[in-house]
Amino acid sequence: MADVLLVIFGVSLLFASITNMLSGIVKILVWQGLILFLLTILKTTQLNLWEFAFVALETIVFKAILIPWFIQDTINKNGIIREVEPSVSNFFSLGVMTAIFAFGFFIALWSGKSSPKLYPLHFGIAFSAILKGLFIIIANKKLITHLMGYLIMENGIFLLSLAIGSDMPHIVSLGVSLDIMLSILIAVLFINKISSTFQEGDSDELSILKD
Amino acid sequence: MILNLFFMLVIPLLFVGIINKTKAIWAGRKGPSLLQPLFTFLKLLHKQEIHSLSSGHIFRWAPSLALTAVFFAALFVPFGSRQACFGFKGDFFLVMSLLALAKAVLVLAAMDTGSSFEGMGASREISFTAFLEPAFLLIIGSLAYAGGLERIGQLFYRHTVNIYNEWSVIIAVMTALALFIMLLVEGARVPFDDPATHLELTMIHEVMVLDTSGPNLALVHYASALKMQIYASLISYFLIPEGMGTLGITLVFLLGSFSLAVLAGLVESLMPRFRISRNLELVIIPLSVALLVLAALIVHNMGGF
Amino acid sequence: MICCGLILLWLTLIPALFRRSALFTTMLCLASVCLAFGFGRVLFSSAPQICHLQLATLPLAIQFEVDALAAFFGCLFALGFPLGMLYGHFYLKAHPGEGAGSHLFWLGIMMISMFLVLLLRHILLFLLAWELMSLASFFAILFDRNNRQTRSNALYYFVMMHLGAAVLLCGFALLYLNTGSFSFRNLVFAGLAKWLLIIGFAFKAGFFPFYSWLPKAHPVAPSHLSGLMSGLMIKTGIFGIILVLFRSEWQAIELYILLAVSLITAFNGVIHALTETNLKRCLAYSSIENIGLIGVGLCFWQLGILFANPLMSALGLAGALLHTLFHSTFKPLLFYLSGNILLATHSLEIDSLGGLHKNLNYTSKLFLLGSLSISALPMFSGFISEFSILGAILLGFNSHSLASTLCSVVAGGVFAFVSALVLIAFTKLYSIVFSGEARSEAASKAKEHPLGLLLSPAILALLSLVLGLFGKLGLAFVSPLCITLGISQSQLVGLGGLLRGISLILVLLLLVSVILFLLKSRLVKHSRHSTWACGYFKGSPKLQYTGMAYINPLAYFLKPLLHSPKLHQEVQGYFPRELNYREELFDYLDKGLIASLCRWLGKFYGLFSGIQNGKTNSYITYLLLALLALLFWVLGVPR
Amino acid sequence: MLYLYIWLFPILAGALSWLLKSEKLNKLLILIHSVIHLGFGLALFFPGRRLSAALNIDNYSVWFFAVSALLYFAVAIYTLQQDQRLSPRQSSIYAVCLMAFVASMDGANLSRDLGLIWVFVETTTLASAMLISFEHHKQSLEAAWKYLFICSIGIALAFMGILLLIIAQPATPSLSLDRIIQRGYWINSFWLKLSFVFMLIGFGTKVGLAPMHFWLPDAHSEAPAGISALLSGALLNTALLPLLRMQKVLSAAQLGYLASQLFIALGLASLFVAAVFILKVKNYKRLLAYSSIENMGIILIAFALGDLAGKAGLIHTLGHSLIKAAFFLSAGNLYSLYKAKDYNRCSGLLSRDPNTGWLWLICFVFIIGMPPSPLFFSELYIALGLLASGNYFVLALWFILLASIVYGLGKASLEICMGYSEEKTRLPFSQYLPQAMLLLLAVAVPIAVLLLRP
Repeated sequence: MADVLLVIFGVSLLFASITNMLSGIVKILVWQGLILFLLTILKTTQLNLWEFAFVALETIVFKAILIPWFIQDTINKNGIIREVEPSVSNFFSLGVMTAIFAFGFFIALWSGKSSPKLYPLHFGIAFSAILKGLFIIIANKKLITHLMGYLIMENGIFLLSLAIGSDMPHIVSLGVSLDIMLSILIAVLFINKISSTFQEGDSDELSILKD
Repeated sequence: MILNLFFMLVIPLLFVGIINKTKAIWAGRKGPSLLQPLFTFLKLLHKQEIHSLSSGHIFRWAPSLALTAVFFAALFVPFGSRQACFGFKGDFFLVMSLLALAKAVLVLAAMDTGSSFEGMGASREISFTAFLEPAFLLIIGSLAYAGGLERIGQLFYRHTVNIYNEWSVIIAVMTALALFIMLLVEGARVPFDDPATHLELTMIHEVMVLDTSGPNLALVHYASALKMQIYASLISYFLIPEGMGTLGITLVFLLGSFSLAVLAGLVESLMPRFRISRNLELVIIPLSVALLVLAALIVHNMGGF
Repeated sequence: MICCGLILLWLTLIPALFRRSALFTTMLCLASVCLAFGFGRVLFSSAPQICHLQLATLPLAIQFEVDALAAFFGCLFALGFPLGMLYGHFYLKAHPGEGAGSHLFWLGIMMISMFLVLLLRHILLFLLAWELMSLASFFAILFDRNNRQTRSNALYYFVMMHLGAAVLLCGFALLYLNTGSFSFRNLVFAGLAKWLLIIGFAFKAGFFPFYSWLPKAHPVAPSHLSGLMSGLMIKTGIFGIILVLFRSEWQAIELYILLAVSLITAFNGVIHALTETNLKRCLAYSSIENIGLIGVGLCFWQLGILFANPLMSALGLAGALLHTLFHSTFKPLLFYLSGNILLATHSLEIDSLGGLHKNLNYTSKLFLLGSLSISALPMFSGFISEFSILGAILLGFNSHSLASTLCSVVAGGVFAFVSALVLIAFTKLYSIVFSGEARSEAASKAKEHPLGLLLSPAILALLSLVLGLFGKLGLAFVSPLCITLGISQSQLVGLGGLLRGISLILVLLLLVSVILFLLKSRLVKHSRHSTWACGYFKGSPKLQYTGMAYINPLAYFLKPLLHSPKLHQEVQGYFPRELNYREELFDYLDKGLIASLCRWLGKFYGLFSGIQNGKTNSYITYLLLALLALLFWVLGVPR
Repeated sequence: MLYLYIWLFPILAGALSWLLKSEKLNKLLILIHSVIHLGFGLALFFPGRRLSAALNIDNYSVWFFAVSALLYFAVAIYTLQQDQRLSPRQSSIYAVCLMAFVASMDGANLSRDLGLIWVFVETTTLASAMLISFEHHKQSLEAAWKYLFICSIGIALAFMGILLLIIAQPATPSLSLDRIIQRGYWINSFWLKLSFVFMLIGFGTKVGLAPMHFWLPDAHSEAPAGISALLSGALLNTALLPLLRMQKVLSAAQLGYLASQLFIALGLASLFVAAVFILKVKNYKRLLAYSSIENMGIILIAFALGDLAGKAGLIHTLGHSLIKAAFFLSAGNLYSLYKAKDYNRCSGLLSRDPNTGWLWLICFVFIIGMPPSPLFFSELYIALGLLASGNYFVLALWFILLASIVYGLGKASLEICMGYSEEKTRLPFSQYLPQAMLLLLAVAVPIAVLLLRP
């Protein structure tokens, strides 16, 4: 079951590199949030109410609903063009995605020897998600897309943190998720400000400061 | 001592006289008398001086200082007796720089008049020192190389030409040649400079003292003659064999200086003047010769070829 | 005594801050008197005096050691500073500027740090004082704030000093690592440290590849400062070099290298002094040449030890020290007088001056004395020291060792050549600046300065004349140091005898010439007339010989040694309207080597200057690349 | 518990200023906070370290905390009479963010749990992003966005590193440094290496190490003077701290050599980038920012060498923070005098406002490591360390880069200070005092430390 979910997650990453609409990526974010929720449920063996509530909050409410809604809202409000407009062709980004997968799994398999408690598929997917996030940021110009890339990356990290199970102190994970939430809120705030100051939220416009 | 002083006072002007006489005879003229330079000297002493308007204090005292400097330099060089009046180990540098001092003040005096001709002469004259000083030093060095540093008179006197030792002959001839060229340069004679030319542009020493007149001029003439004589006597002492009586030394010295004067006269009448622009290149000859001598000595000392 | 002198010196900073130049100068004089006495006592008792300054619980006990070496240079400074400041006081009065207060302050700091450099034998504190010296002089140079040239040259100087200090730092660090102690009171310097230290000090002293800051810094500094820097500050470099030479073992080959460097320094310095057209830059180059000569003397000191020739080493060391002493009399003299010229004519380009001997009567006489002594003519101070050094060289001519002979051949040849060129350079300098007719409006309108600006030059000139006539005095001053540096008394006595004889002869010479002159001027009546221009009656100042023309015969030989970019336009048509031709002679080291090095460095930096292009994408790309690179590094590189 | 204490005052004061919205009050609150803060810092620092021992705070924490406390105090004084032209609301936001920023920095400094450190470091980013974007124009907005975005990504990577660190440990992993270091020997070296790389990149982004430094010049040049001072004086150190902790962990796992290698590599890279751009840029605040990058590089090299050089690194951190803060505050003066950031447009500072001029010059002299600056001694010791460890090449490179940096900074400083300007201006006293205080401390504190613990 978990493997299937992981694979779906991977597929969502592939889909992210071929979709042409921003809304497509938003959908991907929603899906990933759900997948993460299910995975958490599956992973955690004994489940007390608090943890359940917390995880649910973190994944369903937050990752799958709140943020995508925010983003969609920003897109609508600031009249950002709905195409992704990547600076590289889909084909190319697909190829890169494949390469990333290969690299991720290579690392995962290589490392699999050294740490038994790590499940190569899981790690590989997580790692590729992180790299994919970075790649989306690199390959796109829109700030909103940068933000989405960052979110995908965060999802990957979350996936990885699932991989090591519940070894994290709760206070830390609480702080972590709060921080991420805040950072995304502030980022959205900034995007609004920027798109009100600049014509459109395009990173090429934000290159006044340079040497 | 007395002898030295006497010769120092008498010979230099006679030396010039001989040169002129030789030239005249060679040219088939009767020529002025040998003492003509002396007469000129005395005549100039009676004349009044004319100072250039733009000249200043240097111009007034330069000639006397120059003469004194050359004179004191001469005191370190034996004239006819075995010993010089003064002398100490390594006194040659004092002699060298006294001559340099004389030259320097004359040059400054020349520049003091602000005349372009004299500037030209001064610049040419002073440029010679750049190559003559090292040459002189290296000659001294090569002499010192044989047997340690000594007072300048001794250095030359000590070296005896041994006909049967090719080394000493080579060294003697080459060093003598170097010194003779230096004599010609310092004395401002042909082929480096022609005191008798009629065009200022081609003169060196004469044009430098263009504005000097009267007693000053006399002093300058005497100083340059004395300078020449210094080299002459050095060369002649170079040829004096060791262990000779004082009288012999005196005779050989007189003979040597006079024959050098004749030689200079012959050179003047046989050779043309060099082009001014080439002059400096030829002034390097003594330097190279001196180096050769030194090289020869070292090679000889290291056991020949 | 010394401590109270230093404390007084610290106190001088207070009036400096309130721009009380006069008070500053007087206090400085007091302090210098104290210091001079203190140092003098140590020098002539020739017993090193050590005063500890144990601060509370500070781990490092500050320890002043006043050995003969420090005392010698201390005396030099203590004599030089008040004269310099005496001149500086009047100079600043005649040439007021905004930064006077800070200028005085930094001057004070500079002087203090120079004394500290001599006194401190603790690595950290020594370096501290050293850096402080560079820093203070840097700020002191920046007196004339509005001049761009001043800024850039001062900065150049600062960076050079920084590099030198860095090398010095490395040397001392190695020393510390070898010995494990921070105090270098009686260490033997060895190995790489030795060389690094020599190089570090060579930066300050201005030896061959590192001298390029002098001709930049001195012209822009106010004249009293350039006098102090060139006369005294670069001597700290000599101080360090003597220290290193004395404290370390030297192979023959190393000494040959040092000798070669010194000779190149001297030669390079003099040919630029010869061709330079800016008065102060010319003087700066001549300082380089003098430093080279001092280096030669020091080399022969060591070579004498190497060849077991005590007389040679004695003459070499004595000559070097004497030259140090003399140079710090006549070089400041010349710089101060050039300051007078600058104040009078607002120009230092010699070809725009001339005929100043009429208006600047005393200045011209003093300058003449200075240039005669710097060109080592008898009766003037330079002669004595060069005589001694040349004696050392001549002693090398002995048939026993080929090595020493070759050293002497090369050294002697170059030495004589250099001294001849110095003569030419300074006859040129004097005669172009002072003799003849004024070449410019300003030069003809020049006015002689009040006594204040002539006082300390006069003292210095007198000093150099006296020292030149009576060489024994100078020798008496340096001999204690020579003895502490391992020269036997007897050798010095021999030299002393010689010098006495020489001074006798020279005094005689002076008397005779004066008498002759007086007789002549009594008996002979003279009239004045315009210069004989060979029948050409429209003589004009433009017709005079210029500096370039004066050295033209030699320039023909020196061209290959100089970087001389020509600029002239071709003649067009049969009747060309105008034709201009410009030729400048530059320093290969400066314009050639260093400039191009900087250019290369700049180009190399330029390759990377595009990375900050303002695009977030590329930033993230760099981040990702760095991540991957480090990943491969840690996974790839074995221990 | 400690964190509650730290956050207590900011929260209350924040609430207060948010309610009252008066500029005077805000400034007062900030001042009070800074004083309390400084008091706490001194209490930690002074005698016998009883307090710090009780709170289980190690020397690094105390040192860095004290530095940030000093800086905060200076900045608080500086902002007292500075007119920031803010609406009451804005000034309240400013106060709240500033206090939150400082408090989170303290958290990161004092904590000994990597997780918490991460959380606090992330918080500093958020708080300071608001502060940077304060002067509402395009540049400041852009700078803030870049800062926020790049740093968030970096921090995310750092979190990845933390996860990897957990993976690396055997059963019952933990994030408290003491535990990790205790069991250092059993840590899996492969994962440890990976996690170290991720943390180095992650926190390194925040430290401003090349090639992750790109946000730094923008942020520092666009923020108001006080904030720039805090950013480069305190924040960079705060971000540096976890790296130092990780170095300890690595050396506990016999991987110290790796940490040194990477530190030296990144340090040299930072030095190089700094040299390149210091010679290029004309904006004096960016110049200062690059010089911070350079100093961070030096500090990193120092810590890479360890022992004596490591101590020198601490001195260097202190010295750099104080001097650079003073420098940025003086730059603030300069900006308020000339209203220009290009140094060719502002010259004759010495004649226009001598105090600022001399402050500037002294800062310049100190920052390039001339005596009596502490940096002189630290650099001396670092050179010693490099020689001792035989890194001659690194040393030579370092000196060459340093020389060009000195040239660049000197050129700018002379351009600014020299020259003539006919109008004379005076600024309120409280805009000279902090710099002077900081510079004095920069000289005094190392000597004091030397005196106390030779």
